[in-house]
Amino acid sequence: MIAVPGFLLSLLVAMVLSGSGLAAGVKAKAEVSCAATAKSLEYDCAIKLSDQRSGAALTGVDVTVGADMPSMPMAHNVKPVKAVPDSAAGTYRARILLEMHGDWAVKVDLAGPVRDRIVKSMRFEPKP
Amino acid sequence: MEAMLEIADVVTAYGKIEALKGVSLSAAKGRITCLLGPNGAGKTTLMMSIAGALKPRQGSIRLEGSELVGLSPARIVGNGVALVPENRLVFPQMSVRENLLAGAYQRNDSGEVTADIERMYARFPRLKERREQLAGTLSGGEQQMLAVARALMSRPRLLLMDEPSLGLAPIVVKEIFGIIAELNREGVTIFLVEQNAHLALQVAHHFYLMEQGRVTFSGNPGELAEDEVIKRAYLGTRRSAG
Amino acid sequence: MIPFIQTTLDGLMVGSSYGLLALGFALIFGVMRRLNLSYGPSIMIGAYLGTLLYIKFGPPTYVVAIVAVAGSVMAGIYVERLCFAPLGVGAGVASMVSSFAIWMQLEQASLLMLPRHSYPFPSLTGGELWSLGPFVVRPDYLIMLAAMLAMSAALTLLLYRTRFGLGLRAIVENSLAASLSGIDVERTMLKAFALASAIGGVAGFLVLSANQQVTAMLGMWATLKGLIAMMIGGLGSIPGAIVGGLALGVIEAHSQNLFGPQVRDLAAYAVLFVLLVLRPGGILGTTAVRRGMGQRGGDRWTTT
Amino acid sequence: MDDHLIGIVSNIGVISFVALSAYLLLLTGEISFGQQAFFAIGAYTSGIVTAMWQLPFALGLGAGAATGAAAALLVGLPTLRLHGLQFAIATLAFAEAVRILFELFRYQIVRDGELVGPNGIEGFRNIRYIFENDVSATEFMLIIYGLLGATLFGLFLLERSRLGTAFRMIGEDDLLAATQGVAVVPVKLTAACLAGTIAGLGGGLYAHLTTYVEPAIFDVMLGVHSLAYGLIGGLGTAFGPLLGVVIDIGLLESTRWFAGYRMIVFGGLVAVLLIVRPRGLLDEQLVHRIRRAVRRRPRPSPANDTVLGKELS
Repeated sequence: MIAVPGFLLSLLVAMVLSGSGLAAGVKAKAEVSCAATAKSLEYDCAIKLSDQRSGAALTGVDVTVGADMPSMPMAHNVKPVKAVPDSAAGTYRARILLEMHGDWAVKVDLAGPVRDRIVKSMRFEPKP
Repeated sequence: MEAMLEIADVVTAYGKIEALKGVSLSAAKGRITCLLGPNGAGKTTLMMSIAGALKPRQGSIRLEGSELVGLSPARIVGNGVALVPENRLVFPQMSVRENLLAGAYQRNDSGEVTADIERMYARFPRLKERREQLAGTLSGGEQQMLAVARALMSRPRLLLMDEPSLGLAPIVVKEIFGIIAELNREGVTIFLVEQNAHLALQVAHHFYLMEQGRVTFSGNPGELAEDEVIKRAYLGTRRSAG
Repeated sequence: MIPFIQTTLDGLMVGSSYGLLALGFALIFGVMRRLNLSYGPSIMIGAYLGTLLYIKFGPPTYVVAIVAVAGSVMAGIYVERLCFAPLGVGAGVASMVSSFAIWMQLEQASLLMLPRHSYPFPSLTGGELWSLGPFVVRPDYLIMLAAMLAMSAALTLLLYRTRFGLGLRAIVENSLAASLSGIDVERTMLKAFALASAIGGVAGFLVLSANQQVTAMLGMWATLKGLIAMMIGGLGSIPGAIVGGLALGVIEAHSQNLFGPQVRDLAAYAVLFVLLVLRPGGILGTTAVRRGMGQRGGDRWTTT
Repeated sequence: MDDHLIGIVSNIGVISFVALSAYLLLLTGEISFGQQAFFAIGAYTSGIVTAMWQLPFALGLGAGAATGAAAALLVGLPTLRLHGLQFAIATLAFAEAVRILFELFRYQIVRDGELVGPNGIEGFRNIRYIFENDVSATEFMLIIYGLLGATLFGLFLLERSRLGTAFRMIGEDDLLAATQGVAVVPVKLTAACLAGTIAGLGGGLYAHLTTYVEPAIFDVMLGVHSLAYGLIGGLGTAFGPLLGVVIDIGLLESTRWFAGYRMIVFGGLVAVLLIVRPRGLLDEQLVHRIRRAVRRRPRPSPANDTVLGKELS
């Protein structure tokens, strides 16, 4: 009841804050594939970034890769690592260290010329 | 007079609040000792401390010389102390017979237990009539008798009774006190907490008055005028500070 | 008609595993009026120990079974000592949350032992099928059904014919009066907990050997299925656990048959919800809301 | 603050909404395993409003909170007479049913040549409002904490109001509350709706923070966690659940060096904490003492203390 005025007030603030932005240009598309390394729970991920509309490779982007477990939205998250550009245009590599095996949501965050986030669901298992 | 129970300087507290502030008293073997006092004096706390359901912070409680403080309630029952708790805590969804069996939980002589159950039925014929009935369906007086019988099933040396008259019709109360006197004649030592000072003084050999966590008077019936005892048992001498 | 009966049969057979799980749950809840969320993960610890042994050394199946049950009992005792014994009456929520914290612990310990999503588990019968006229039954599940009936009969005898059972029932009714009658409440509760974990361990072993595999979902699965079956049947009641388990199995089998696997779980939850609203005490429970919850000296399951 | 830290702090803020939602019901004496359902409903609704219908963010949040409240009312009505475990399991059944319904829920439209919208078990991707409108991570964190602050403020006012007193009275003993003239049914429904609103609002923020939701996020684990927060942090004030979230996520972050053993360490710590403080760190007594110290009132006389204590005889 009493929460209502305060709530409305902050909604207003939120509206002003968020309404100021302009529609951004590029929507990114990512392909991610990860392979187990020799070290347990460490995976080497190859990321290929392109423009969703034009299909052109996205180069010169700051790429960070993180991950969390959807079934435990706050418990298991991996400290994001910076990805380094690979040889081909728009490709990047990053090594992530997971906490356990299972289903993870891999988050690719883009900053710099393109700001976006792409989320991929992947299952990580130890080598048999 | 040989003491069955000796309590010395017992302090029991709930958190920071001391309900017993150093209680000392004793109950003579083969006698009925009665503890009187107003509501909130700490009487039930004392009973629970003796039975081991509450742990005293300091002091000693000795049964014929052996220390009870620190033992679990089950061990204390094993040592020969049985408490008939306030409000007759029977097991409502269990039959009368099972309630009695629960009272003999620690005994390993099953033949004797069966015989004791028959003895209880002889002493309390109404329990016999209702032996397969669930205890929760008994009347208040019957539940009180069941609680007494259950306590006796452990063959206690010392029987503790906490407010046996509470919430019962006067005629039932009289019956209960008759049983108390009878048990005592058969040699059971009884330590009784009671609000009904008039009745208590009729059966007790010795009594204590307790107020606000302390024993304030000790004497035999007759030493203090009954109306004075009753006044102090209900109201206390020091009116609780408001 | 024949498919309908076959589906019902399938449901009854799967339901007997739920019934077994509910039996252990009901024992703990019935005695302590507390919810042990770590029940499934305790079973998981046992099952994973058994699996680890099986993968490493391939011992005879009965050894795996013994290890699985013993592991569950050990984990159960650990949970009781840490989450239930130190927290007194009236801390129902705290011990539940505490058992949830230990759930996390046990699950991670299991996954440290065996990190893959699934592993093979020894079968008792080789997964063969028997034909009974037009119907097909799996002997694995017949064993489970037999185990459920045998265990519930044994448990009933234990509760109503032994001194341990008498003490346990007295504690359920009123733990203060029980301790004043000379019943060692703490020990009795610990024994009940160990017993419940043993039943859970047997259930876990039988389910896994019927499936011939163990997956990381075991802990959550066992807790949820056992809890739901217990709630459907009636709180803390032995016949209720069985009826609830079988009913849950049949409901699931039919809804899966009609609508597919996702709807199977949806139907189970929908039935549970409607049943709780209409008959809060479960099929065999009392309809009165408060009864069955707080019989112990009038304390409610939660005191918040 | 680096982006990772901002992410964690934002996460703490968002999860606090579910924790507060569960806490509000705990005040009325009921345990809900199902507040994550309203969180989910809020998340999906607000995502649909902004990402699919392309309406303003504030409208999305409002819609999330409103659907959360409506759903809470819908569940509240039939479950009102349930208590304790029955209520807890009924809410669990509801929440799991909602989660499965989201697994079956498909509603997608084409935007920019791509399908957008909830896609069953795959979840709902590309709730990209903050990227499309260039809201920075810091700005979004401020929005989260602005709303959280407002909610907390509202809850504090509520706890001092008559309604808040009615909540606690019902929590202690609803029969007694009824005899004191508290209209139990409407008060409980109000509590349920407020809890649903808070969870729905949090869900909306969550969806926009992570940009994607999937049904698996909203399973029992989240529900029990949010309940646990109140108990770890303490049930004395609305700060308790917040403290619980901070401890949980903070502890998880700091136990990172335990890598594979993190949950073992964390689970054990929580269990031990609950042995020492069964009603949480900031329990009623501590809060009471802090309030008294802050007000610098003279200590009540010992006679009053005796009244507070549980004397048996």
